[in-house]
Formats: sequence, structure tokens, C-alpha cells
Amino acid sequence: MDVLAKFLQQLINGIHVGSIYALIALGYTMVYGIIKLINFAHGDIIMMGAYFTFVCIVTFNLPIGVALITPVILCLLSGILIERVAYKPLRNSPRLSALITAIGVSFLLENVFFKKFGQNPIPFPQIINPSPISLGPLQISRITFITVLISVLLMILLDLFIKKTKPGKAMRAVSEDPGAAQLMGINVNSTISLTFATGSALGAVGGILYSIAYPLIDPFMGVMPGLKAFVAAVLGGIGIIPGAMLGGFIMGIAESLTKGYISSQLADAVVFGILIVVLSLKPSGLLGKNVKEKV
Amino acid sequence: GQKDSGSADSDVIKIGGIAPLTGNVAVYGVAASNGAKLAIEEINASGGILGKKIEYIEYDDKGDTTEAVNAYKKLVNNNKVNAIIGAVTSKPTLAITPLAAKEGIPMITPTATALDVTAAGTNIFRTCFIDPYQGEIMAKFALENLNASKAAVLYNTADDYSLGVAEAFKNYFEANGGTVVSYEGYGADEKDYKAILTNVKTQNPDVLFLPDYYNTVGLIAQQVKEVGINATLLGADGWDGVLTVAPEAVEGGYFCNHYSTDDTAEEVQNFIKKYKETYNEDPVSFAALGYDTVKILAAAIEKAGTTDYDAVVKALAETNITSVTGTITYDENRNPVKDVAIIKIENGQNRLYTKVNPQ
Amino acid sequence: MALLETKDLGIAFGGLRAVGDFNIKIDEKELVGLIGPNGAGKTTVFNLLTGVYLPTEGAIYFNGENIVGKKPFEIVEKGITRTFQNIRLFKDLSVLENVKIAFHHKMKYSIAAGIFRLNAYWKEEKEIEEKAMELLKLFDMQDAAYTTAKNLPYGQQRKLEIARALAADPKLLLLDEPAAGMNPQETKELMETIHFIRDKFKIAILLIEHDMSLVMGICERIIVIDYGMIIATGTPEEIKRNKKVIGAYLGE
Amino acid sequence: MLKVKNINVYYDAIHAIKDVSFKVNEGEIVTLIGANGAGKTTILHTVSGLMKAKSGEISFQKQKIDHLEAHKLLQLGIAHVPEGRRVFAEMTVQENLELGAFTKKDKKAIKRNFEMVYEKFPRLKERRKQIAGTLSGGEQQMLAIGRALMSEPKLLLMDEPSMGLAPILVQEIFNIIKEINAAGTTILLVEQNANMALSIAHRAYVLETGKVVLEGNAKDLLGNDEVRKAYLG
Amino acid sequence: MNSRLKANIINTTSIILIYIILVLLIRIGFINNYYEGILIEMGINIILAVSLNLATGYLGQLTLGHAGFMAIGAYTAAILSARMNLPDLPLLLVSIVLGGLLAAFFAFLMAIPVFRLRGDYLAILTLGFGEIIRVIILNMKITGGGKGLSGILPLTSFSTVYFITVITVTIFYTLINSRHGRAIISIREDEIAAEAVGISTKYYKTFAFTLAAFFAGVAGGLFAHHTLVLDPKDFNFIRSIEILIIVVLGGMGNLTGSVLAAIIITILPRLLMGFADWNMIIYSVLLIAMMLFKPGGLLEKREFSLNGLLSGKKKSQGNTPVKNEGSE
Ligand SMILES: Nc1ncnc2c1ncn2[C@@H]1O[C@H](COP(=O)(O)OP(=O)(O)OP(=O)(O)O)[C@@H](O)[C@H]1O
Ligand SMILES: Nc1ncnc2c1ncn2[C@@H]1O[C@H](COP(=O)(O)OP(=O)(O)OP(=O)(O)O)[C@@H](O)[C@H]1O
Ligand SMILES: [Mg+2]
Ligand SMILES: [Mg+2]
Repeated sequence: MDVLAKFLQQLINGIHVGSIYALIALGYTMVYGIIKLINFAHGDIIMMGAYFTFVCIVTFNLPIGVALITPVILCLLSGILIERVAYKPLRNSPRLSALITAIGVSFLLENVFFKKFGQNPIPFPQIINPSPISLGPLQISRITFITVLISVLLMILLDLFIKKTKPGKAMRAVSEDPGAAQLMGINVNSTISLTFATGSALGAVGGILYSIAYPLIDPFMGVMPGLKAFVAAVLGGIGIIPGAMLGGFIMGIAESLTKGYISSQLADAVVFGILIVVLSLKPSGLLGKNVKEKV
Repeated sequence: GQKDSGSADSDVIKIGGIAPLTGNVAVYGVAASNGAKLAIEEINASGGILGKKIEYIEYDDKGDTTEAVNAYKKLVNNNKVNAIIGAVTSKPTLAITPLAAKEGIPMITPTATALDVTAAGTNIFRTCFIDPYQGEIMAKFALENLNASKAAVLYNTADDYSLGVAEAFKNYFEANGGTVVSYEGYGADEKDYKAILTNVKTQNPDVLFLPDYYNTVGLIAQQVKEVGINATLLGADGWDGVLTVAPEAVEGGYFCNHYSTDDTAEEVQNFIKKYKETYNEDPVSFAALGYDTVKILAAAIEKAGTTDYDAVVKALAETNITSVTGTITYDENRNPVKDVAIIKIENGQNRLYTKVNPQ
Repeated sequence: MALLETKDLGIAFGGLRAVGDFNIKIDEKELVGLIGPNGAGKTTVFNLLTGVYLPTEGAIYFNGENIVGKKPFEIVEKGITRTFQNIRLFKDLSVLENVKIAFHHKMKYSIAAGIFRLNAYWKEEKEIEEKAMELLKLFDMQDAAYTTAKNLPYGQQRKLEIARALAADPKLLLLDEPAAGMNPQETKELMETIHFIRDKFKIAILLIEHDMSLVMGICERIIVIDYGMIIATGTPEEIKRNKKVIGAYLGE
Repeated sequence: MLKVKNINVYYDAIHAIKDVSFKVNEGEIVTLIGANGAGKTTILHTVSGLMKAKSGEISFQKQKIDHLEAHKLLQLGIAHVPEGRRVFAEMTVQENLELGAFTKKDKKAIKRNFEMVYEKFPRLKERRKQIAGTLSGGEQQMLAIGRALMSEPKLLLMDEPSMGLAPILVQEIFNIIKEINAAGTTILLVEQNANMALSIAHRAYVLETGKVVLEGNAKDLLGNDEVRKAYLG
Repeated sequence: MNSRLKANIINTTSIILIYIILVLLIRIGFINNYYEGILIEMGINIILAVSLNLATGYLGQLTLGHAGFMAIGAYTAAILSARMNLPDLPLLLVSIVLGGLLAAFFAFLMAIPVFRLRGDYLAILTLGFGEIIRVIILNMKITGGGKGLSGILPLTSFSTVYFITVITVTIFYTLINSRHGRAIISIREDEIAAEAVGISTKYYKTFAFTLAAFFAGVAGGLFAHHTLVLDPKDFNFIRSIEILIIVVLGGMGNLTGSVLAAIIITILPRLLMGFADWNMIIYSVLLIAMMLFKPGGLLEKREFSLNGLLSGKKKSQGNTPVKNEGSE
């Protein structure tokens, strides 16, 4: 394998993880955009997506299509439920209180699954054959291929949804000014629910793809990818959908290149270092509008 | 169950257990704990030691150092135990050894393989063999039995066990004519090894040594397949259990272990039978080590005729018993001297490949 | 020497030149109005004078010293304070504390003196508590001293902003639409207050306002800007008759 | 058309609106005037459903509406131009107007409304693609009104449309209000600028600290000495 | 003057009285080694919470990297104390102060990029810094890397923690109630307005941030000489969040609240231990419930004051919890 091929290979590795981060980051960004909450429990939606899939496939032996759709729907409903029960009552409270509730929800989900499924990490069933396909000197694992394909497709769909459809526009309106949005006849509660539903569904898909790539699931598996995806969302400019995607890919690629060329253990430092450099230069993220507060 | 009996000379002998019953490495903790409990039941059923029943008090350390220290303090201060079994993984064990050394309490870790564990005090023993030893055995095995000349080693930098075994492997392998073409560390929470493996692949090694616990090994092994590396996978005792995680990815690999269920010795087969009856599953080596630890400790107390710390420690140093993981005596560093089993993974099964005698 | 003098002051946001070629002089104790259509750049001028924005061109002389590049808090120390078009009180603090904070730069005791409660702490704290109350009395707000600022009615909030700006001991006070949201009667009262302040504290005042009754009623001189440029200056009478101003701003 | 009976509204413990009653007849311009904090905005918020009254009754075209949520009221024909404009600053003018017609299903009607608004505010047509946040204050006010008109309201609530505007724009805005009314929309107008408001309104209510203290014909109130003293300066 | 003196006497006496009672209980063994350890952790958590409260509750800057400063203090103190030859108490004090200073120094360096940002961007940047500190510690030799640092001298005792905690809380209390404290609070309320009345926001942000880091470092030093083993894992962002939970639970900008919440959060998990594997579930449900029912924190804006309690006077504190931190 020559130098270039190795580099491309590492790049592909990065795009693989990056596309998962991007999918997860979308959930963070959408929720943040609409209720200005860092939804710490989003990482656990990923975990739930993984466990639900596991249960559908291993416990209930459902046909693969059903087994993959069901968890997405369940996560979508969970997202709505979490918002209704834990966040909605705090909409007019200090923002940090809602943040702590989100952390509480995160702990709760982790520990409920911990209690239910026990301490051991569980091997995730093999859905995609891991063996690679050769493309010249490059070898791309089928998992990588399918992951990137699905993520990019979903992102395009989401972008169209937000830009072109009425519910999408309602989301943007609510995220700017919920009061004024109501005066337009927009149902703010259902729009927020829709946002959580969409974000959670994407998170579930992210969770499944993540588990296919790293087929060992445990109740705390969502924490790290959740954190990284969140950083990705901030990197791209939080609240901005294309920003989340961009941030996700940058994070994945930076991580992979650091691991491949510098040191595996410095990957996190490099990722956060990039975040610091970017924010120092562009205080509201790569695609964030740098608005100075007008006084 | 945590009973708080204040007096030291009650009519039971209290043994404290520290093990990760939850958390990342819980599977080892639970196995070791189950093994220990089985042995205690046996002993109590046949009348206990020194005419007293054993009471086993156990706390969860979650594989965490702080929790282990808390557990230790609770056992010694609140429960006033006579001896301690634990901890299970190296790091928490290292956290409590200075405390135990200060107190002089008899302490045996069933499974902590890090070299330094027993160095803290003359009252600290172990039932498993040590890290460097496993590394050397596997390097020797790779060179001699597999005729490997190029080896790659991946290790967990945050784990004494992984680090110790990897280092010993590398030193032995290189000292005896092999080349380690790739020696790469990764962090404890790592899940994505593809970048490192892509580098490893360019080196084309004959064997890939993965001294880590089986969960991680399972993850790495699948990604080895994804990246398309064809080297033979090697591991150490942390592999015990890998079949539950990624049987296909590790097919054809070898690892060393404390005992093998294939072993026909009577102690072994008896133990396997009882364990299966009680817990409804096959005992992994950690269970066997937990079991043997209790046996060693009970024998020593019986021999000392008292629960006095110093007397028990002295008796421990003179241990010589034959149990599930072999015939055990202690060297001057309070490490056991016993056989090593090399196991091959074939058709999704652990098969005893050969037994290596340390002498 | 004029108290404040700007020389070819200007700022551009990206491509948009919000203020340009801006030359004014304000003497001590003068009461000047700054008017112009929405978006003409009035608030931006205030932001330039107070160091919130860094001008892209020109200079600002205050007491003969060029203050361009100074931080807002340094400019306050030099003697320019302001109120905001959108009220910016310390909303969750009491009225009294809002005023006390503005005395900050007039106080001397060190962090250590504060932590270890040295004599300087007790002395100065007592002093400013009294001064703050006095100031509130001037605005007839002493009864509201312990009210949380955000619970004040809008008009009182505007007054508190002025009191706070005065507490910082300015030589030039900038008021951005002090009468916004007030009805004609309240506006009238405000006019009296502004006059009173100028006379009592002997300071110059530059104010922005869309309410012509106020501007024409109290300002000695008026500056009119449109598209960031001065289109007229003069006495209220002159401005009222100025064709350009009528066309751009006043209407028929 | 709109009937408000004895409503009481609270902010936590603050009793902001006390037993207020008033009505708006079809085709009228009715104005609420009063000092700062008198409760004008609060009343509009209560009518349009952004806030809930603790007691009292509000009905619109004989239908009880006080229990309905804000987004439902728009469908009945009540639109609200809020205090401080509140345009969607990051969206274009066109998108803002589209949102104004959010509840409308009829594509043709939406198109017609667009034309109507653009005709009334040629400036907005010019700036169709501009991001609303960068419009000047007057333009934003036009957008806010235009946006409300997109839903073809029967009743239009307007909260201080002249606030912070240059005198020349104030004049323009009031002319527009008159036009809208002439075209058949009933208007409930809240203003600080009592002079102007009274000169275009049919009837008026004067509010003082949450209570209606005076009501009557707009022309009469303009001539009322007390009113002159308190609100017209 | 007189009432000031009286207040001082009441406070000092009660602090010493509580100390004597606790020490007696430890002496007679009523509070054994294990419970003493819990008391020590309480003190450490109080210092952490109170210092974070300065940055987040009073200054109004949400920071998620407090554990990073704690880590710097912990490792520095542990490494230094092993290499210095001093009697126990001076050794502990010198090493934790040095640890605190190094933490403060890093905070000072970070202040520059950090304070260019607002709101949640700032929060995430501090989180990033915290993680970088952790990763660096993980990759250093002298810290023992991922294997952790062991063999730390057991220097932290109940008495040292008790008095350092008392001193810390007192310092924060007096600071907050001085002109400098007001300046810090005004930044939380409205940065632009604060500048506009003559407060150097840069200076006070840097000062508050650095001071908070110093005390986090001190807490870290005490922690190191208490647990005796350091593992970079102990200082990950979850740890920072745990401290934040204490601050929010106690009430933002409320010192007494922080103290109370620190005590509760230290004890709660141990009390729940009896529920075996339900403990964390109960813990999280309690956390959510507390936030839902008391979104402003346990004490909201009320500061508890012993003097006030004794003299029956109600002392109102001007500081109220932050609303809409960082939002525009
Ligand atoms: N931070 C900024 N970034 C970009 N443009 C700005 C900024 N601040 C002001 N502007 C622009 O500069 C111009 C002048 O604005 P300014 O606020 O000074 O107007 P004004 O005269 O005070 O108007 P009004 O009477 O409506 O308050 C406007 O076009 C405004 O959009
Ligand atoms: N969010 C709030 N919280 C508490 N009190 C409020 C709130 N909003 C308004 N109030 C109070 O309710 C009363 C009525 O306020 P409202 O905004 O309706 O007055 P307004 O007549 O519209 O005044 P303005 O002319 O200033 O717009 C005032 O006393 C005000 O202080
Ligand atoms: Mg302005
Ligand atoms: Mg109003």
C-alpha cells in the first residue's frame, strides 16, 4: 500500500465515523436551535436505538427490515416523551435547570438499561458483513460504504424537509421566535415535538450504524459519541444544520488522521484543539453567523 | 449482605470480597465472585474452618480505584473482616495494596496480574500468574510453535495488565530473533481501531498480539477483518470469554490461560460440574481463580489455627495445595508457581492446545 | 476647546458604511439632539463614542485626547456614559445595586481589602450606599431602592438607566431614545428631568429621540443624519424649516 | 365582533389586568390608550391567546375563544402585529410573508394575498429576498403588518406600530392602518401616540394601571380635557 | 460596628464548635475511617462547588471544564509532595497551594480565547480545555499516564479539609459582597451594560475564572492526598458535570445553596447504596424531580445566615439566580 493509498484509506475511515457523528450531531443542533437546550440525553437515544435493535433481532427474531424500523420509531416516540415530561415544564425556567434535567434524563436512561440488560456489554448482531470490497488499492468495508450512503441520504432529506416543507419552515420560525410563530398559527408544542422526533429518529439511525461499526453495546455507549457529535455541532455552528454535518465530517476525519499519523491517544486532544482554534477564529462556529450583539 | 457486627472475635470468620460486580469489567468480577462463593459454600457445608462458618462480605468496586478504596475501608473499618479477597482487575487492586500493606491484613487477589501488586507488602498474595510471564509465554509460542518472525502488538495504555503483557511480549520476541513491526497503544475508551489497523496492515505481520480484556479484543478483531488483515491473532488470559462476543472474528487465534475446561484432572472436572449446577454456565478461568483463592486462604487459616493477621500471612507463604488451576506454591514475591494452558479457538470453541510448565 | 470633537468619524459593517464623515463638536454643558430616520446611524454613533464599536475611520477627541481604541470601561473613566435604546439594566438586581455598581470605578479598595474586610471596605461601602440613595432621591425612586429592577414599570426603568449613567460621574451623557414608549405626559416630565440633570450636574448631554416634542422642546442644537451622514445642524427652529430634513425625516 | 368581559390577568403575583371589559364592532378602529405599563400589551396578548386570563370571558363573533390556544385563533380570523415587530430576523421577507399564511391551504388565495401585500407595500416587494433582520425599523414594521395581512384576518390587533419610528414613517404607518380598515378589516389598535391613534380611530378606551377608566367616541376623547392633560401633553 | 463584631463572634464560635464536636466523634470512633472519608469528600465537593459557582453562578459563564483544573491541582500537588521534604501539614499546604496556582495559571492562559466567546460556545470550549488537560495527563510520564498515579502520601485529614473549606467559603462570601463581587455579578446580568458603567469585564472575568480554578486546584490537591491514587478518568467531563449539578441544585449564585447541595450530593449515592442496583435510577429520578419542582435550586435566592437566624432578622440578599444564562 503506498503512501497515497494509506492516506485515502485513513480518510475513508474518517468519513465513516464522521458521517455517524454528523447524523447524531443533527439531533443536537435541531433541539438546540429550537429550545436552546443542550440535550444531554441525545447520546442515550443512540444507545436506545442500539438496544432496541438488539432486542428486535435477537430476542424477537423479527425480519431485518422490521427490526431496523421499529427501533427508529421507538426512539422517535421516546424523544417526544422525554421532551414532554422532562423539558416542557421547564421552558420558562433558567436554562441551566433544563440542562441539569437533561443530564438527569441521561443518567436515568443509562441506568434503566443498565438494570434491564445488566452490566455486560452485549455483542451486537452482525447485520452487514464486515469484509471489505476492493477498489483498486483501497479496501472499503461494506459497513463503511453503507453507513456513509445512508447518512448522506438522510442529511439531504432532512435539509429538503427543513427548507421546503411547511413543518420545516415552522421549525425555523419557532426556533427564531416561538411567540411570533404562534401568532402565525403555528402550534409550538407540536413543532417542538416534531423536532425531537426527527432528531431522535436520526439519532436512532446513528445508533444502529454506530453499533454495526462497533458491535458491542452497553448502557453507556452513547456518552462518547454523543459528546463528540455535540462538539461537531458546535464546531459547525450550533443550531445550523449544514454546520452539524460539516462539523461531524471534520471531527471524524481529524480523529482518523490523528490516530493514523500521530497517536491514537492524542485524537481527542486534537479534536478539541481544532474546536478551540476554530472557535477562537470564528466564535460562533464554522458556518455560524458572527453577529456582534447590536446595542 | 452487609451485617455490621462490631466485635472482632465473633463465631464466624469474615472474609471480605472486592470485585467489579458492575461496570465494564463486571464479567470478571462476577465470575471470580461466583467461584469464591462456590468454594465458601463447599467449605461451610463441610463444617467451616476452625469450627466456624465463613461469612463472605462483598462490595462492588466497579473496576474503579476510588470505589475500591471505599470498599476496602468499609470492609476493614465497618465490617472488620479477617482477610480480603480482591480486587479482580489490576488497577483497583493496586489502589488498595498500600492500605492493606499498612494494616497487615491477609490479602489475596485472585486475578490481578500486574507485577507490582504483591510488591506492596509481605501480606499480599495472588492466585493468578503475572503479566510479564504471560507475555513471554506467548512470544515464545509465536516464535517456536507458529514460526512467526514479524509481530504487531496493540495494547491499552491505560491498563497495567495490557501494558505489562505487551512489553514482556515485545522484549522476549525481539530478544529471540523476531521483529515487532508495529507496537501501538490506544486509550481505554477507544472503539475505533481502524486507523491503527490500517497502519498495521501496511507492515504485513505474521501475528497480531492483542493483550486486552475480551470485550475490547472482540471489537478489535472485527475491525481486523474489516481492514483485511490476515495475521494470526494472539492473546492472554483476558481473552477468556471472547467467544461470547466475537466468535467468528477470533477464530484460529491462541491465548494463554490459567486452566482449561478440557483438562481431565479430577479437581477441574469436579469444579466444572459443581459450578455448572450452581450457576448454569461454564466457569471461565476467573471463576476458577476465585474458587482457588478461597481454597488457599481457608487452608492457610486452618493451618495457622487462628485468624491473627501475621499467623495467617505466614501460613499463606507456605501454601502448597493442588486445586483447579494447578498445584500452587508461592515464590519469594508471593506469586504462584504453576502451569500455563495455551488455548486455541477452533470452530467457535476453546480447545486446550498445550500446557507449558514454568520450570 | 470643545468637550467632544469627532474628526471624519466613520464605520462600515462589511460593505455597508453605516456612519461616515461624521464631524461634530459638543461644548461643556450643551444639550444637543441627534435625529434622523430609522437606520440612519444614530445609535451607531453612540456605539462609536462609547467604544462599543471600533471606528474604521476618523478620530474622537474627548477633552482633547483621542479616545479611539479605548475600551468602553476606559471611556467611562474618561467621562462619557450612556443609556441604551433597548433598556439594559441589571435586571435581577435591586435598583440600589444597579446604581452602586456604577460607582465602581470611583471606588478604590482592593480585592484583598474586600475579602478581608479591611477598613477601606467599610468606609467606602458606607459612602457609596449614601451617595446612591441620594441619587435615587433625585429621581424620586428612593422607595423603589430594594425593588428588583425588572419589576419596575417601563418608564421607571428608563429613569433608572439615567440614574445609573449619572452615578458613573460623566462629563458627557448620551441618551438613546429616552422617551421611547412613553406617552406625551410622561415625555413632558422626562424633559424636565433632563433639563434638571444638566443644570444640577453641569454636564453636556447628547440625545437621540424620535419624539419631536422632546427634541424641539429642550435641545439647544440639533444634528440631523441620514444614511450615516450629517445632513443638517442648527437650532430647533432652523431644523424645522430645513427642506432636506423635512423630506428625509419630518414629513409634511 | 370582539367582546371582552371582566377579564383578570396576572403575571405570577402581579395583577396586571383588573376586570377589564370592552368590545370592538365590525368595521371599526378601536384604540386602547394608556400610560406605560397600563396593561395594553397584556390585553392584546390575552385576546390573541398568548396569555390566559384567570377569569372573565372573551368571545369573537359570538364564539367563546378565551380557552383557545394562540395558533387556533388565527384560523378564526384574529391576527396580531406584536409589540416590537418580531419579524423572523433570519428569514427573507418572502419567507416571513409565507409564514403569515401558514394556516392557509388555498394556494390561489395565498398568491392573491402576496399580491395584495406587495401592492400595499411596494418597498417589501423590492426587498423580497432580503433577510428581514437587516431591514430598517420602518420596513420591519411594514413587514410585520404585511405578514399579519397574509392570513386575511377579520380582526387585526396592532401593538404600538409607531414605536421607534421616524415621524415621516409614523405618518405612513397610520395611513396604511386607515387603508386596511377601509378595505374591510376591523382593527384594535394600541398606541402611546394617543394623538395619532385617536385621530384615526372610531372609538377608544383609556387604561390606567390595568383598569378601563374612560371610554367613548375617539373624537370626544380628543377633546376631553383630562385626556388631553394625561396623554396628549 | 457592634453588630458586625457580634456576627463575627457567632460565626467563629459555631465553626469551632462544629469542629470540636466532629473531632470528638471521630476520636471516640463514632465516626469511623469510612465516615470520616465521606466528610472529607464533602469538604472537597464544597470547595469545588463554591468555586464553580463563582464562575457560573456569579460571573454567569457556564463552564464545563472544572474537573480539568481539579486534575491539574491534584497531580501537581501529588507529584510535588512526593518530592519535597517537609513535615506533613506544611507539606500538604505548600503542595496544594502550588497545585492551585498552576491550575490558576492555566485558567489565566485559557481566559484569553475563552472569553471571546459567549454562552454555550464558551461552555463547550471549557469542556474542550478540560478534556485536553485530561488527555495530556494521560500521555505524560510523570503522571503515570493511563495507569494512574499511586503512592501518594496520605496527608489530607478531616481537620485540614474542614478548615480549608471554611476559609474558602468565607473568602467567596466576602468577595461576592464587595465592589469586586458586584462587578462580577454585573457581568452576569449584562456584559455590555457593565462595560458601559465602567467595569473592565475582561479583568473581572479573568479574575473570577482564575480564582475559581485556583480553588478547584486546591480541592484537587486535597483529593489527591485523600484517595492516594489518581486516574485521569476521575477528571473527565462527567466529573465537571457532577460539580455543575451541585451548583445548579443549590441555586446559581447562592453560596449556602452550594454548600448544602454539596453535602446532599456527597451523601445521596451512599444512602442509596442500600437500594442495590436501583440506586442510580433513584438518584437520577430525584435529580430530575428536584429540577422540575425547584428549577431555581434548593434554596433559590435565599442565603442562609446564622446571625440572621439567631437574631430573627430576615436578611435579603440582592443576588438572584441567573435567568437565561448566556441567551440573547
Ligand atoms: N453590528 C452591526 N452589524 C451590522 N450592521 C449594523 C450593526 N449595527 C448597526 N448596523 C446597521 O447600521 C445602520 C445604522 O443603525 P443604527 O442602529 O445606528 O440606526 P439608528 O439611527 O439608531 O436607527 P433607529 O432610529 O431605528 O434606532 C443600520 O442599517 C443597521 O442595520
Ligand atoms: N413578563 C412580565 N412579568 C411580570 N410583570 C409584567 C410582565 N410583563 C408585563 N408586566 C407588568 O404588567 C403590567 C402591564 O404591562 P403591559 O406590558 O401590558 O403594559 P403596556 O400598557 O403595554 O405598556 P407599554 O406602553 O410600556 O408597552 C405592567 O405593570 C408590567 O410591569
Ligand atoms: Mg437607534
Ligand atoms: Mg406594551
